[in-house]
Amino acid sequence: MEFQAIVDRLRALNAPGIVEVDEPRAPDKETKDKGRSGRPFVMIEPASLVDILHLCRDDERLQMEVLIDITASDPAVDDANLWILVELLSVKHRHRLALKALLPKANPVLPSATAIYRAAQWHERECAEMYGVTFEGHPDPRNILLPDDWVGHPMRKDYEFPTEYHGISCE
Amino acid sequence: MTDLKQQHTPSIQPSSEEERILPSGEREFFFDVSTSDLEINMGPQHPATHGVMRVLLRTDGELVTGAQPHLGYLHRCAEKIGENVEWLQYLPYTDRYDYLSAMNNNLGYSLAVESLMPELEIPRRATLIRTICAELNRIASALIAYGTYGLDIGAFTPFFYAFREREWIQALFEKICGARLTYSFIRIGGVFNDAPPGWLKEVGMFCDVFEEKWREYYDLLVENHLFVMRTKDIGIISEEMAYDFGLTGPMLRGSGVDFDLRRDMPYMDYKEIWDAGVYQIPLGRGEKGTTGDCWDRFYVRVQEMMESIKIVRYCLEVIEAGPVIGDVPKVIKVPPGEGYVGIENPRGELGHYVHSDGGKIAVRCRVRAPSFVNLAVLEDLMPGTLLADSVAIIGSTDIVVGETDR
Amino acid sequence: MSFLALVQDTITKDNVMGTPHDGGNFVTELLAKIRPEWLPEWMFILTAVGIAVGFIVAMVSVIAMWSVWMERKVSGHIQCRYGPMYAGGWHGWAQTLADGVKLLLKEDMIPKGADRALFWLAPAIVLAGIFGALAAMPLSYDWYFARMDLGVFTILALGSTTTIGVVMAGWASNSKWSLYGAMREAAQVVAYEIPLGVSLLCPLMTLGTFSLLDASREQATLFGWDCGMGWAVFTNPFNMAAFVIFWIAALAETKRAPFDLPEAESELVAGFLTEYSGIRWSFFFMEEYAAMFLMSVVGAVFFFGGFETPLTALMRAADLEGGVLYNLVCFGTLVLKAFAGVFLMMWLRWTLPRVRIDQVMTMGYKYLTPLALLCVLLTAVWEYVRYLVVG
Amino acid sequence: MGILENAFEENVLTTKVDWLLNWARLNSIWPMTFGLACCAIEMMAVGAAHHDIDRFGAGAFRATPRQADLMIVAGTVNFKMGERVKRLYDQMPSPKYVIAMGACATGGGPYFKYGYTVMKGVDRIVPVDVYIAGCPPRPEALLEGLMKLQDKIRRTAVIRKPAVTA
Repeated sequence: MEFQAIVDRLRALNAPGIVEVDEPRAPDKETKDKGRSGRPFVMIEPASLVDILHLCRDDERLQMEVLIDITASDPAVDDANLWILVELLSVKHRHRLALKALLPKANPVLPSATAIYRAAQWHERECAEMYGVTFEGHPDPRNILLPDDWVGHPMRKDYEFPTEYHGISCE
Repeated sequence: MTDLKQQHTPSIQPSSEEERILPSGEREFFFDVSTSDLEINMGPQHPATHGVMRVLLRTDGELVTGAQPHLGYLHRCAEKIGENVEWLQYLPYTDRYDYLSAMNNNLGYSLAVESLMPELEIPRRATLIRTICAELNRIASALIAYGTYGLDIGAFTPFFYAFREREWIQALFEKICGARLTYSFIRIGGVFNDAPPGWLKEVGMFCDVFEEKWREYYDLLVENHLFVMRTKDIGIISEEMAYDFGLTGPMLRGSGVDFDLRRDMPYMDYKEIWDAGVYQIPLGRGEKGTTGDCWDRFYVRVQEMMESIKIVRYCLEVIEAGPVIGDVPKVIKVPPGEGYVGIENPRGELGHYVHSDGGKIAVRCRVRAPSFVNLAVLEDLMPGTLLADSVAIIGSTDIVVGETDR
Repeated sequence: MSFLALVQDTITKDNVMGTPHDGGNFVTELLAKIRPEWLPEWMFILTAVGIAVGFIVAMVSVIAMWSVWMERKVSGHIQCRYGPMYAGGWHGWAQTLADGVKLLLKEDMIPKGADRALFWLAPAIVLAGIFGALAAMPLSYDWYFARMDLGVFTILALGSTTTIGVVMAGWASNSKWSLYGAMREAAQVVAYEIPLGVSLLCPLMTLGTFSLLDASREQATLFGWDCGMGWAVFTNPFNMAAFVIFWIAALAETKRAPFDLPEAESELVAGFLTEYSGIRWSFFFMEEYAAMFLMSVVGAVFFFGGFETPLTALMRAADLEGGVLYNLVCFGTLVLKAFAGVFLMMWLRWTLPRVRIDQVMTMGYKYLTPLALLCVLLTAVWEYVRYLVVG
Repeated sequence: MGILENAFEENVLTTKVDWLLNWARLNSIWPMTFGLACCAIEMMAVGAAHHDIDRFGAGAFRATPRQADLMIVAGTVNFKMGERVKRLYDQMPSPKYVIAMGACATGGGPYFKYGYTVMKGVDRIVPVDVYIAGCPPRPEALLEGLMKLQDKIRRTAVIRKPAVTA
């Protein structure tokens, strides 16, 4: 299915929490809009992420069996939100879907998708340690790449690089 | 799998009754014996972990009752660096996360960035050289997988044979880009330079020789009776399990799922090559045991070498002279936007999510690494196998630790 | 001499273990010729024993050094490379010497949690076992340390004691990998002792002797013609099958691939040797190569004619029997045959993948043991028929 | 070597003994099977058919540190791995040698600036004998590093007193 058909299908299924569809647009010189290239996203509410994933997996026309990726992005230091990016793939129907959710940095809490896709487990662990997102209901919320006693969330834009670790200088 | 210690169960359950009398009249005694499982650390320095992964095993004698992979011993902050260096400067870092298939990483990153630059046109010769390099690199990577899997099983010699042909591939790459392992050859907009004179001919020669040698590999290890005995019916991944864990690439195809990004979501000229009927997608069919066992995954990888050779041959036939890089400025400014491109890496879907705000530096450069995802399945596969099998299972996932940790 | 005759023979004799033949250790005989008058008896015996032991130790070292170099060269050439090339000049002939001197100089390391006494004792036991077993090996018809009528039992019994050392090493190291290696070794040896011993019964029945010297001499005649080619594998077809079983069991006994589970580099790091370093480790290594050699000797003596080739038969015909040259030829024949066996072991090691522990057990108990028993039965029938026909 | 080490004046006998001991050591440098990252692939290539480090007697890759003489730090060391590297080094029996292979092990390499978990050179935790440049170094470079190490061993005084330098 094409992207538009997937969105239509989601709307037809009354998927909760769809905010808007973020599609590429050509640059417009009059409004000084630089445009946006790349691929389209479905913007959703972070709280309804799990419900939408459920729908996407179980609906037979969508049938997104594979969770490709869950990650976050910190667009800027002064931005109030983190972006949560989810990438889904349907092996059977050969189509993809990208979801995006804005998560306030003040309270970065998200329900965990591990019950739907086991693949989410490690992605969420990585996302949690790198961005400080708390995944509620995650069965094993430990650091995965960083040492257990690491301080800070390195992928945040305001992260300050450490000067020493266990007595070993970092400079 | 939360805490290994909490899940401990004694292997002989103490009974409340001291003895009981069987119908036959014999008396059966129960002893209050409780044994504790052995917790053993495989890695980070262990020959079977292909680098510096660590697996915490819980074992009852030879039987593995629990496994917990620990990562991060090679975390090199690639994504953070992506947000700090210029678009082109990041290219050498892509070489280094999956160091066995650097060409494919270059390709994935370049395609992702190019997807944000709609005006950029890639010359056909560049596309074909990209395809040749990516496929040759796929062979080189599969050769390492072949050789090291032999090592894991205990056969040393196939490793050396695999490296013999790999050296030739590396020599070919050295001729075209000057590096043996980390190429930075496939650039945004095309490839760095044209193939030197005679290079394409030598690639053709390599294909001829390799086809012959491949037969040798196949007989030496794939069909070896002891090897089949060791790998069949071990580490079975069912189709549902593969979906659930998000497996891609040979891991998914080993479970019998007919899905290859090159054919099903074609990028570059793979659609044209598929339509020409050049290559097939090898699948695990449970020839020796059950569909989705270690042998099937290994078989898929070995067969893919041959398919890559076919693709290279096709590209050599249709390639013609022309420019090899599009109109790209020295300092690349990427139009604002977000793109995601997933390509078929030797280990699965290598995805690059790039986010540009129109500047010289990326806002976010996410790498969706196939090894990272494929590794998670170990937790489910390893319990209930023997210690030697668990080594075979780790080997059959064909991980590159640089990629799991990035 | 048939097997039945042997049994009768041993029953009627007073002393089974005694030596019915004259003569003892060739070192003693040699020394007796140059013994000064004033030397007391006890001192003479001590000297003789000392020289004999020194000889065995030197032999083990030379065998191990040669085998290790050979292994590296063989593996190299199998894997399209050269192996050691520079140490000592010609094709790295001194490579093992360098390794040995280096290992001698390495830091002597005993891990903190190890059982020091056992850790120290294990290599000694392993070496003692293999030295004892090698003492039962004759060098030629007239050169031997002890003339044993039950030589093959001595070799098998003493050779198996090395397992105790291995298990001890694994336990004492206080490392989990070592413990795994030791347990695997124990299980494997117990499983393969049986087919090893039983398969050896086939040539023993054909030849009718337990003595290595007699077994070798017995194989000189083919259809009553002393041509040096009456090897056990030629006179009885079931001996060939028995040899295959013997060889598989011998590989398992000596921990060689595809049965190198106790070491299993890719699974157990280095198995029971994980915590051993330097000279102690090299003792285990020496034991492994000496055991390979010993197993090949047993195989060569009981299946492939021992000292016998047409050359030795020719020398006998030329009435050179008993001379130094004759003994040298016998010795060379045996060593060549044994190293052919060692080469076969290396070839197998660098070709085959390792088997899994349950497959090892299955093969040992379910296939090799019954097959070996069947071989014994068939050999016995064959021998009986031959006895009826030939007499 | 214990009490014999560096205990003797220089004379013909001690020089010859030292020559023998050093000859043995330099011809039998057994590396540890210890691959970290990209450089490990080149290290494997050195062991494989085309380059064959076994020619120099250094082909016996030992999986356990107890039997190894040489640790080739082949790749990036980060803090999580760093303590393991230190422990492995401590487990090796002396005399032991370390080769820092490639830019990462030498000084952080391309990860120097933004690699927050990357240790900027393995010499911050273990003493390094030979540094090899390259990212990754070619197999020939590793072989040259091995020869440099052999040169270093050749100059070592084992039972002699070391030469006093002004």
